[in-house]
Amino acid sequence: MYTETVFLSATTTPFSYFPIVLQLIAALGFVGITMLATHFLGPKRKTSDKLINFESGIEQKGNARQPVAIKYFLTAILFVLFDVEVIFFYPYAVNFRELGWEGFMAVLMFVGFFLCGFIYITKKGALKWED
Amino acid sequence: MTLLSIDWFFIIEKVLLISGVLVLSLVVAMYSTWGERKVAAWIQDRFGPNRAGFMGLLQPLADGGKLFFKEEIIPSTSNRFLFILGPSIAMLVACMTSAVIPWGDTLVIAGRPVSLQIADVNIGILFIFGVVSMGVYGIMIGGWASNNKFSLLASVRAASQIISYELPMGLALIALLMLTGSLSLKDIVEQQRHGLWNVVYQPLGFFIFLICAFAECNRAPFDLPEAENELNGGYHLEYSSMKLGFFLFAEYINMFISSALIATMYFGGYAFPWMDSLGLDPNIVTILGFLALFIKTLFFIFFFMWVRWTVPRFRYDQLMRLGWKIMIPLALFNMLITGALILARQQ
Amino acid sequence: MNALISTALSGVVLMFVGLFVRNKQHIKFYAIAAILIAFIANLAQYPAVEHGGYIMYGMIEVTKFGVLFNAVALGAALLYFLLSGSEFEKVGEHVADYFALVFFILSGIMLAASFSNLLMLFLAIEIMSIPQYILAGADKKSLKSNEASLKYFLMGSFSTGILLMGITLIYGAAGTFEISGLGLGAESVHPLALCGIILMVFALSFKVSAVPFHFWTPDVYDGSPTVFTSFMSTVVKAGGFIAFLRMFHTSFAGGNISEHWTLILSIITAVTLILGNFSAVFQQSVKRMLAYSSIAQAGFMLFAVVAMNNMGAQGIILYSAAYSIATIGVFAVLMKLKDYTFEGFNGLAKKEPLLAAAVAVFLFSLAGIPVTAGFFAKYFVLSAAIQHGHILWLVIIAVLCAAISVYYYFRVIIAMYFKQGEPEVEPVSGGFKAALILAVLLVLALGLFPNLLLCWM
Amino acid sequence: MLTVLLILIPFIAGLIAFGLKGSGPKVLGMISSLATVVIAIGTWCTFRTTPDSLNFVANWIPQLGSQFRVGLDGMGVMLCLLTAIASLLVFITIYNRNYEKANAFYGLMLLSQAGLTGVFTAFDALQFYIFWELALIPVYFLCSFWGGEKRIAVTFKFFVYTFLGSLLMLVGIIYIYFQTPDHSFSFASFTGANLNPEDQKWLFWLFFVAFAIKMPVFPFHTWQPDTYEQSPTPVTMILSGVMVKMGLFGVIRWLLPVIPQGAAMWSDVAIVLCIIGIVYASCIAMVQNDLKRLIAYSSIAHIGLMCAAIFANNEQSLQGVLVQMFNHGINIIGLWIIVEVIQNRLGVKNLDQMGGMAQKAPRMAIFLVIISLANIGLPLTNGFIGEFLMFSGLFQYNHWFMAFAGLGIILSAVYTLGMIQKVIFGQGNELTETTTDLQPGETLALSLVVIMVLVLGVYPKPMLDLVSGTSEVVSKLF
Amino acid sequence: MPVQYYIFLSIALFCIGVMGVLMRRNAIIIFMCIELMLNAVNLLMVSFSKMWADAGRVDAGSAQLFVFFIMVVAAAEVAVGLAIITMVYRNTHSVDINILNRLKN
Repeated sequence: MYTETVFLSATTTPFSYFPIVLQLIAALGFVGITMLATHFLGPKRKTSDKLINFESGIEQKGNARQPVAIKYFLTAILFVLFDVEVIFFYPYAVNFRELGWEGFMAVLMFVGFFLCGFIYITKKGALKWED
Repeated sequence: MTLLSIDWFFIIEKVLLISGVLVLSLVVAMYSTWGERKVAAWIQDRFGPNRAGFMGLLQPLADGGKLFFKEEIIPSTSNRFLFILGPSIAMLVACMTSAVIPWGDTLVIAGRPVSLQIADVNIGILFIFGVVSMGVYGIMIGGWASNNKFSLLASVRAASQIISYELPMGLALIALLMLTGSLSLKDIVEQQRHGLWNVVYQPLGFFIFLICAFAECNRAPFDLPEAENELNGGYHLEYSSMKLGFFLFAEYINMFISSALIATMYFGGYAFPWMDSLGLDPNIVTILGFLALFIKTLFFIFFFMWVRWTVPRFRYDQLMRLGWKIMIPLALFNMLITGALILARQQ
Repeated sequence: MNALISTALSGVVLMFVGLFVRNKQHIKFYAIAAILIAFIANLAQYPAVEHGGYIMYGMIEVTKFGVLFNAVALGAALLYFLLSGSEFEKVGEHVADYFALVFFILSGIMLAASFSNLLMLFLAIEIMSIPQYILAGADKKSLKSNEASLKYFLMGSFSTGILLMGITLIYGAAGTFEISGLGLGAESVHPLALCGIILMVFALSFKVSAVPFHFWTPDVYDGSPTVFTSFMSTVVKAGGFIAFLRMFHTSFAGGNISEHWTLILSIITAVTLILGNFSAVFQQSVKRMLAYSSIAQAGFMLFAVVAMNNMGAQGIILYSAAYSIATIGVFAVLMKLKDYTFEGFNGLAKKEPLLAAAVAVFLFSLAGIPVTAGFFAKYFVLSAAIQHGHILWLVIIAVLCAAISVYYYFRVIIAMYFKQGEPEVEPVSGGFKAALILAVLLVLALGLFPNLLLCWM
Repeated sequence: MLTVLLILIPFIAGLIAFGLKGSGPKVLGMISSLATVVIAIGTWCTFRTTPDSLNFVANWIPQLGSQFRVGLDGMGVMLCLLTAIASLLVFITIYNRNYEKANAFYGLMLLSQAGLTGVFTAFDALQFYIFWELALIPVYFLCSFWGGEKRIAVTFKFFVYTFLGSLLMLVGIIYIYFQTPDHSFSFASFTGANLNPEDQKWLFWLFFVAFAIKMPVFPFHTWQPDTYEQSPTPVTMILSGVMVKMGLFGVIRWLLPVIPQGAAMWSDVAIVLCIIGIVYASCIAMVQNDLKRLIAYSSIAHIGLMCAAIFANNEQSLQGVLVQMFNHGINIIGLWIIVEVIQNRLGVKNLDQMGGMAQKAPRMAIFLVIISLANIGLPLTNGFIGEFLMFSGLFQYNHWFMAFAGLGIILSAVYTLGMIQKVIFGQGNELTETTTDLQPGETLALSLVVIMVLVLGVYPKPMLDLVSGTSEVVSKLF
Repeated sequence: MPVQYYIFLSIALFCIGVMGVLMRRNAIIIFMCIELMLNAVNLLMVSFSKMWADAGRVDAGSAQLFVFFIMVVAAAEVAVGLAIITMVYRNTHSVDINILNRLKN
């Protein structure tokens, strides 16, 4: 039914990820130490004026955390969708030589649907940033 | 030397390598700031930094020191924890990407093969992809935690931009993956060592990847998140001292890693022409390979700077249109063409 | 398979139709045409499966039963479009998208009637569910609609998580996803499989809103735009049941495994019946009453799953048809009214005798009065349970609950016929009346001759 | 075919009546009921010569083993005749009344007649069930629309009661269906089903409750007085004259032959319930001031006696029951016609407000006396022969039961005579002063009733012959 | 590592997710908990796949494909869910699900 994937047959052991853990520890250490160092090294002369937000010298009005344009959300949502569609290409790309033209046709169909969705959102104006 | 069934030489070797790579990234990043100014000056027919040390070579150290000794300000209305977390994540992510890049072939030290790659995992490209995606959190959290309208807007912009360009980037990588059949960067380099560089097979893929790399690093002409004339300086507007430094540094490290990655994936990595027919000691060849990679990387860093001081900044709608309406279809097309050509040749 | 492809493609086409057709009122006709095509495509494959189905790629099994169920679902959807198609325009501006989503739901339902692999079950359930989350929130400005959407979404994805855990555990025990090859219960029951089955019972109960997993239903059905409630509580619910039935009858019926879930499911059924009916009694809004009654009807449909016999399978087809037609009809009339409370129906018989008569027939059908389709639907599920033999106590509960259900269904009839009032009714078109009469005739025809449907089994 | 016509004529007439205006429905109803009476008499004649020709079978739902299977035995002929006569009487009585939405009223009346006939002719259990429900729906609408003040709640109670009962019966039917050897709903298969005594033990109750609610038997009777009181009187005539016979019919046709052991097991309990009902209803009737409720309770008592007699388990009592089913139907319809007349004239139903009607309406008084006496079961009236047979059957079964049931008869005499006294004798008041006597239509209807009362009282043989076959068969099966 | 470890880990994650859904009131957090449940399932699926592959079943890769489908469907859910939450937030300025019960009256 399925073709066995390369992911399954690969022989990497969890151990080959060990150096990555080491690097993570090192990076964490570096970041942490630097953060601490800068905390202690700098001068501390705080005034209330200094601690308010800088908004081009204009007095701050209201909370900054207001809903931003819906476009940004839309982009994020579309990204999630298209990104996982891209995920489907990965197993195909690994196996596509064995799958041959038949598999290529299937992927062509998949890309067709992908493009359908793409054209749809374009036509709907989801990607229209210029107003 | 094995103790408690742990190979301690392996640990030592890796620790040394990691330190080396991290130091290298930091140093390259530091001198990129110097380089950038010099390149800008050269392009604009100026001198650039020339006071601190010979040709201003000590300038980056002075800048770094200054950042350390600046006062650390956390705005009272911001979220303290997230405010610190933002730059930390940015830096952490920048430091992690280098883990799977093969900086060179294997050295043989005292009869023991020492790989110049920190971790050769079979999903190398996916790892980079995953770690780079995390970078957006640093910017997003930093911008949101500042509780500043400009920062928030900048960070949202940055996030949108980064995720938008991740799609064509992923698709370009898929085309590359079809070509190589492996996600391991080591394998990719080894294939190029014995054949042509991938850029020959994947010119379009390279081009797409390059543009996406620009956008991912928030480099000009896509440096919208820090567009100073629109946003007062962008998502790190409220930052000072080393936290600001982290954001800036992370950007330069990312640039370095991107250049190394482009060199690795499309330009043979540590491979250079006729490296196997020189008849030299393998260790020498390895070191030469490392130098080759380094030179390629430096070239791309220079290229990044060159573009920055040559091409004007995009408008945001242009940026998004380029990403979604041009790059994605182009990348899909590239992928399909690659697949079709390979299949056609196979028969 | 034809029908599945054609509905899915129709969905895509309708999405694009919305981009190119300027007059929103025409979209309805495209949708009706598309569903007619799907209906015919579905019937066209009947001869091929008349003497046994076939499996495609180990994923989808085309059977006579599935084709028949698809015909019922598509027929009900056709009726739904005919009756309520014009209501879509009142919900919002994205009319074509709503239709497209309905088509996607339909393709999910078709998948649910023909999956032969757990992967397809999962996809079917999700294809059915996700568009519903959107439809529930289609009225973007209404807080109730927002609430419905959010609640439905959270509960729906939660139950998806549980379903997936169930599937995974079953896979862990069986090593395959093919429902005919799970081979559970041949020997002793693997504990993983047992947990998996129980989780699946829970998850699917969520999807078909069986008590105690029903709490989202009334709010969601109440809050959603009425035109979508009508669809969600009928055809889609039937789709959930068909998935339930197919899964449990194919994979979990054999050997000593059925005893492990039969009791749980019987208890769920009993509680569903009792709670659904009693809660419906206390509702003031007809829309909400129908929501609770759909829970109660779910209890009846669960009989078919518990009973695990041919009678139950037939029953669920008939029940789906009877319940869907009747409920869609009641909703269609409800949408023409301004006031959704029982008082809103007062005196409808005087003002709109045809509408009132049609609603009365539909309500008779829902209550299971003979000569309407609902009677044979109930008859079949009761028969299935009696044939099963060990759940007679459940049958008695069901009968008592059916008597209770008469109470709230007849409240509407009483309001329409025996109470004075001036209901505010939108003017109805001739086409609407014709469709309503068609629905009434269908209900009566199935009530007199259920073999019109069953002779295809 | 005749049998099918019996159902079809009122059914089609009913549907047509919905579409008619003015006096059309009235005329149509009259024609249809006359036709059914004629056909019913025709079936009687056919039954004496070629009973098999009354059976009719058509394919219906072959997958379920259910067929459209109608037929008539002696009991069926008699009840169909009763149904036809009852509806004729009703239509004659109300010919001069004007009902709101007359077309719907007549349509529903005719439909209920069709449903009732269907019940009495069904030889297929599923079909029996369907007709059983169908007879109910029009009656529900009739009562709810044209009834008294509290009609909606009361009728609803009635509906839910009977619906619940019939659903239980449905469960029983389905259960037996699965036990039949050929998986069929036909009467023959049902009687041939191999039901073990354990099953029969509880199956009995599924059926009995359904029938008991319909009859009604104590403690399932609570819907009945309210419904009789609130319903429009023509509907009450159908309800008490014919519809309660459905319960008795069900016991005789389906319960006894299909679940004989169950019936035998529980017959004592059933009889005790019936007798409690008789005594209880009689006592309440004695203190009842409302005319309609009084007759309603008297009906409970009479039906209780019939039900007890059925379970008394011998041919004599069964024959008595069968005859009494017809006679009680005639008598009680007669009583209701008079109630209808009184209510029409006075507008009240309270006994205290009546009196002295004998002077103002002598013809009505005479009819009332005759019919009341028949209702008590005085010799030479039609009520006598049935009650006599039932009592003797009950006596054979158990002396004590007979004694208590006999108490009911005595009480019945007490309250009936009391009612006569209060209604027609004594002092008149300003309300009764204005009373007019019977109109021609009412006179005709009551005359028909009284003729039947007297003829059957003096010469009951044809009726006994008609039903003897049934009682013989059933008592053997039992 | 034995497969039991993975099973326990995934079940633990799954239970955390379930508890989160049942106890938290913030729609976003509930949503994240649901995602946690799905990912627990993914993890378990992959470990079972490995388990069956080790046991010699050739079609054990199908479980990994299943994971892909779960991811895709989860993404679709994320898209819809985020849209819904955004919509609710814009109308009520809150993502607390308790506010929903207030809407009812």
